[in-house]
Amino acid sequence: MTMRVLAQSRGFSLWPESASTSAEDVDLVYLALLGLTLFFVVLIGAMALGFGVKYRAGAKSFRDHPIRKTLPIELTWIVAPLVMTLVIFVWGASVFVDLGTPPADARSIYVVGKQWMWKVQHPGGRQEINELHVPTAESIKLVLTSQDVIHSFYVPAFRIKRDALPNQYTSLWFRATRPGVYHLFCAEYCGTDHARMRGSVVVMTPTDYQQWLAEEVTERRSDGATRGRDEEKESGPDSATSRRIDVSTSPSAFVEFGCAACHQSNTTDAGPNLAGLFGRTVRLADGRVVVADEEFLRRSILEPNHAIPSGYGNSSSMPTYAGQINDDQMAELVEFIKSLETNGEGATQPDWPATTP
Amino acid sequence: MADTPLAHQFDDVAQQREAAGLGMWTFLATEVLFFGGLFTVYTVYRVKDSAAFVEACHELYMWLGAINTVVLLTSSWTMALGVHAAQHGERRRAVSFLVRTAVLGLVFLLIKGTEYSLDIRERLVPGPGFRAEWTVDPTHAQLFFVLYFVMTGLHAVHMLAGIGVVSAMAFMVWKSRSSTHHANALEMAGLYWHFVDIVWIFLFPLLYLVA
Amino acid sequence: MTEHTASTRTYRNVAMTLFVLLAGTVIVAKLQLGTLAPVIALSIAAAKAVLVAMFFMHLYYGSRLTRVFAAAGLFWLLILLGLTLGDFLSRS
Amino acid sequence: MTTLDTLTVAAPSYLASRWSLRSWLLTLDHKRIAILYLVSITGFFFIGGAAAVLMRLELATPESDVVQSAVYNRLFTIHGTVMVWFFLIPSIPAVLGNFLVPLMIGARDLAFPRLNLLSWYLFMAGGVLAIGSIVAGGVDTGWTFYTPFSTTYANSAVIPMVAGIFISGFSSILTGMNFVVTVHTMRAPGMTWFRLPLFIWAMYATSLIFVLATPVLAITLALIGIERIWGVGVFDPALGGDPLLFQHLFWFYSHPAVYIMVLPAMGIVSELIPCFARNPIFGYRFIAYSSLAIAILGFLVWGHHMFVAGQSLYASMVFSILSFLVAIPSGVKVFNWIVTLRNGTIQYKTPMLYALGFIGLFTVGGLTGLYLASLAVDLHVHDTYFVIAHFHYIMVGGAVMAYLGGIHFWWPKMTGRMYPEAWGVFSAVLLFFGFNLTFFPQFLLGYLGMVRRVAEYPPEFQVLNVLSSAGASILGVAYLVPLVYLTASLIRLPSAERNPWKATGLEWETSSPPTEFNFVQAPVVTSPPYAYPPLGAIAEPPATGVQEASSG
Repeated sequence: MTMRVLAQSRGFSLWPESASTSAEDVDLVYLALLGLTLFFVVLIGAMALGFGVKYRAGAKSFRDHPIRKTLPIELTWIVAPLVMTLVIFVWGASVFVDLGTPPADARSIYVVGKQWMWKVQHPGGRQEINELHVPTAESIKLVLTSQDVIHSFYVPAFRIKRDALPNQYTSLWFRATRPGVYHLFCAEYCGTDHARMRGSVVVMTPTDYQQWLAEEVTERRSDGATRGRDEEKESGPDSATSRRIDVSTSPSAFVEFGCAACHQSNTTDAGPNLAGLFGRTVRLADGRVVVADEEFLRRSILEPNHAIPSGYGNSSSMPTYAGQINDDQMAELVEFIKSLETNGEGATQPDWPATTP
Repeated sequence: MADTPLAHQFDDVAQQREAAGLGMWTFLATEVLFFGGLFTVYTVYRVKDSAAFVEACHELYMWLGAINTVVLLTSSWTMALGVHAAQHGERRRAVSFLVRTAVLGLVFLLIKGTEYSLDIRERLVPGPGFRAEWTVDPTHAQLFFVLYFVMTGLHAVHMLAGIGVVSAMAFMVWKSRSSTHHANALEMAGLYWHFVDIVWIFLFPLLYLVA
Repeated sequence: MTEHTASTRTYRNVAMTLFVLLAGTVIVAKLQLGTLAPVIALSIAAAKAVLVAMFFMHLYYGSRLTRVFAAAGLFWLLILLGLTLGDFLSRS
Repeated sequence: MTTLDTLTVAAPSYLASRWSLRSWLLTLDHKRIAILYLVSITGFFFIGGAAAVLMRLELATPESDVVQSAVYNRLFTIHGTVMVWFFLIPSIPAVLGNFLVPLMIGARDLAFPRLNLLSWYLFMAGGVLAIGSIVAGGVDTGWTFYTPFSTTYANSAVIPMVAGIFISGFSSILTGMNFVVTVHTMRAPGMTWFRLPLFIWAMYATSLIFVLATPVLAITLALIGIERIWGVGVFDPALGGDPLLFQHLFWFYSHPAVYIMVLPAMGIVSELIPCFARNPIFGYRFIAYSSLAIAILGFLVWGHHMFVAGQSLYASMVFSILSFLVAIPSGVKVFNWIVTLRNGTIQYKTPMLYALGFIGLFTVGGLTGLYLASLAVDLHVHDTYFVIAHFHYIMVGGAVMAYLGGIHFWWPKMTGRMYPEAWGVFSAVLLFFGFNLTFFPQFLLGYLGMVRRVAEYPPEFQVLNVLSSAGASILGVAYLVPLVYLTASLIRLPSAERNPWKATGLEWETSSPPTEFNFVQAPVVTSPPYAYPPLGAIAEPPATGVQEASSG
């Protein structure tokens, strides 16, 4: 339905719409490159045309211009383009680093690609298919994965793209600036209906977005949603208040898989305390030092042995959850662990030894 | 080596010999990158999934690998002596060393075959029948064995080709009137044989000694 | 025409050194040196490979061009291995 | 005919020496093998071209109406695989390289004629398997064979296609080996490295890539086969593998492969420009060294295909800066070619038009490569039509233009016949316009966000797509015209002189077409290449015989 609206609202154009802060950054680098291109095309074209006409066979031109020394000329057209390209490199790289580093306060949304659709899971469990609703003026971090082959999440109006890989989390972030409905494409060829793996990103004003959220919640409640209401209330973006892991407020997956048995802050040291883990740099038993990001949490759930915290022996007593947990539950668990802030006890427990105090 | 036949495109024997040598080394460079792709795959997974690889490596018969290394190193020695003999006109000696080289190559394959059959018996062949009991992680243990079989298998194919070439050379040197007639070709065959030996020199520690 | 001038005695010495190195690598493996073990094992392998290439394959007596060709394959392998591994090691 | 000297009258040309089919299929003559390649890659070119025509037809409308997605996906896979491995990669090296390398350096043949013939048979065996996979239902993976799609999910004839490319890879390796060794060991007396024609430098650099990159592709494709046949994991993440590792290995070959296509093209242009400008080439050593620089730097940039694929940020930075650097030696070549025109006496013959067309289109193609090297912009244009446009400017605007220029330039030498000049000029101009109309709109489409490999697209992209399809129909005609008149020239047109362009270079010192062993008398070189006399000397051929060439 939105696709049709989208199709009608767009006419012929030579410049893509821009609807995010990243779009402006990328466009600037693009324009600089366009300027560089024009400069060289005009320079080379003018030289070729000038020489081509002047020295054409039959033209009575003076052809005995002295041959200048080669080396200075060669060095000119080696060094000058080199400097220009290096400037562009540094610029492009700095924009790329910005676009690769989500702000700490970014709202996380989980996106799963599968042949041939995008499944979106908002914090709190709300789901969409081939649509993504986001508010303006808020940093949104998309955590991507795939159920089958490689897909690529691409929103031209935001000038961003990231591959969604099976068995791995990747991420991208953006900050939408203009309300509207924008194309969402799969950019990585993924099989028969790759061309139809299209959707739309709906950017709304914060007020509209709040309204939309409310609608969704009402709909879900009237549908008789299976998940507890506490969780919806609790796991919103502002809900990350200091607290212990309380089974009554944790998502169903946390209960279903029995995580609490070992990972509750007040139990024995069977497993490390998860509070405040996310985003920290932790030291592992084999001496490696890693940042506990979404991918780290995901992999630790599926392959507990790949990273054992220092102080917990050499092999994990935790079983693998590979094959038992689906992408939705995984997103739920990861989001839940992220929402746990340090609860005071973490400081005294050497569970996840930080590298820096 | 005045009696080396000269192909029409060359001016003299020296040029032909230089071309053959360079050609062989170019070929070996491509072989380095052919195996190099596999070494890269192995190294990346070794670094990523080290615990599983260490556990899987313990299942290999290190002593069989070590014995096989001795066999191959010896065969390289006899090959070098065979080439040396041919270049110095000692035809019978050359043939005898070539035969020894080929036999050592066969011994290597025999030991390798024995090892494969032990691996099969212990359900270490990747696929549906792969052993399930691993403490670290069966998926990556299986990945180790995929690479083990592909790398040693590709090496074994090269060994087979080498044995064929060395046997053929032995036959030709035996039949020819002058041993130096084939010295150039024999030197090329030797380069190939030693290269296959070098591949094993790296495969042995990578696969058997990663622990 | 000049011949490769390795003598049979050189070959014997090289072969003996190779056997000693092999024994060394097996012993080191049995010592359980942890993270250092692969480094030592591969260094010994590299030493063995150099011996085989230099003497059995006559690189030591060969022209500079031949040595460049022999090194080229290795150099490009290092490019492949280095840049690929660089990616995997620098992932956060 | 009057210029044929007594020496060549004595020996028949390589074409006329024997006539039987057997004498062609078992030939060891590098020139005949070149002709075998010429005929076979022309066939492959039109197979790949037919797929492209159907694709452009389908893309004239936003819906999938001409073909369904499943068919379209097979079409672009055929187009990609056939054009890359069975046309572009062998095109200049295996046809013009095979024909010219021994002639240009003054040798009787390549160092290993048997391997040369074997390489053609391997190429054909690979080609038959690839075509077989199309007959067996086609392949829908794209030419990149990304895992886990190609290993686990694709339900098509991946195995024969991969096997075909694997086998034809060895044909590349053998050709590369042959050229490297030939250039090192078989140069005529006096043919020092810095007297080599720049085409030889380019072929040497190309051969390095053949020899050092192709084996990695071979083993990677073999691993795909193993994974697919036995269902064990190498790259499949579900089985513990990493799909990015596949991409690393694939692009370690496939990015340098782009330079396999464009370096020989640059070599041809370096021959054509001085000849038709009647001027010694400017900056010979810089053009020669830049070929090597491109070949080596070209190996260090493959990661720019993986900026958005999940590669580490640091690796991406390194690959980005190296990708910028590889543009510099290409720029050096372009500037040197342009300055070669200065003081010249330029004749706008067909080969020269192709060469100038190459410079223009390659410049655009090269500069748009910077957009993809730039991390920020690549984030947006990666996997869009911007990429398609960019690499077609390099591979079609660059490599194919130069290939056709070379074919026209050396046609008299290869066949002993002249082509019709008016038709040649017509098709070169038509090609240039058709090409730009086809591919320039795709830059715009790419920046607008149209992704590649889709049979359907949002309707607002239609205008530009229709322009592109219209251009493609012109382009198609522009390819058919030379096919017709070049074939016709074999029967109808007058015989060529030994040196119709009054060009320098040893290949012009022998008869057209050459005798079986190229030179009746071994040439001796005593002067640098491209010794085109300055103004006024155009009426006189710079050299009329082997002996005079060696002294002048």
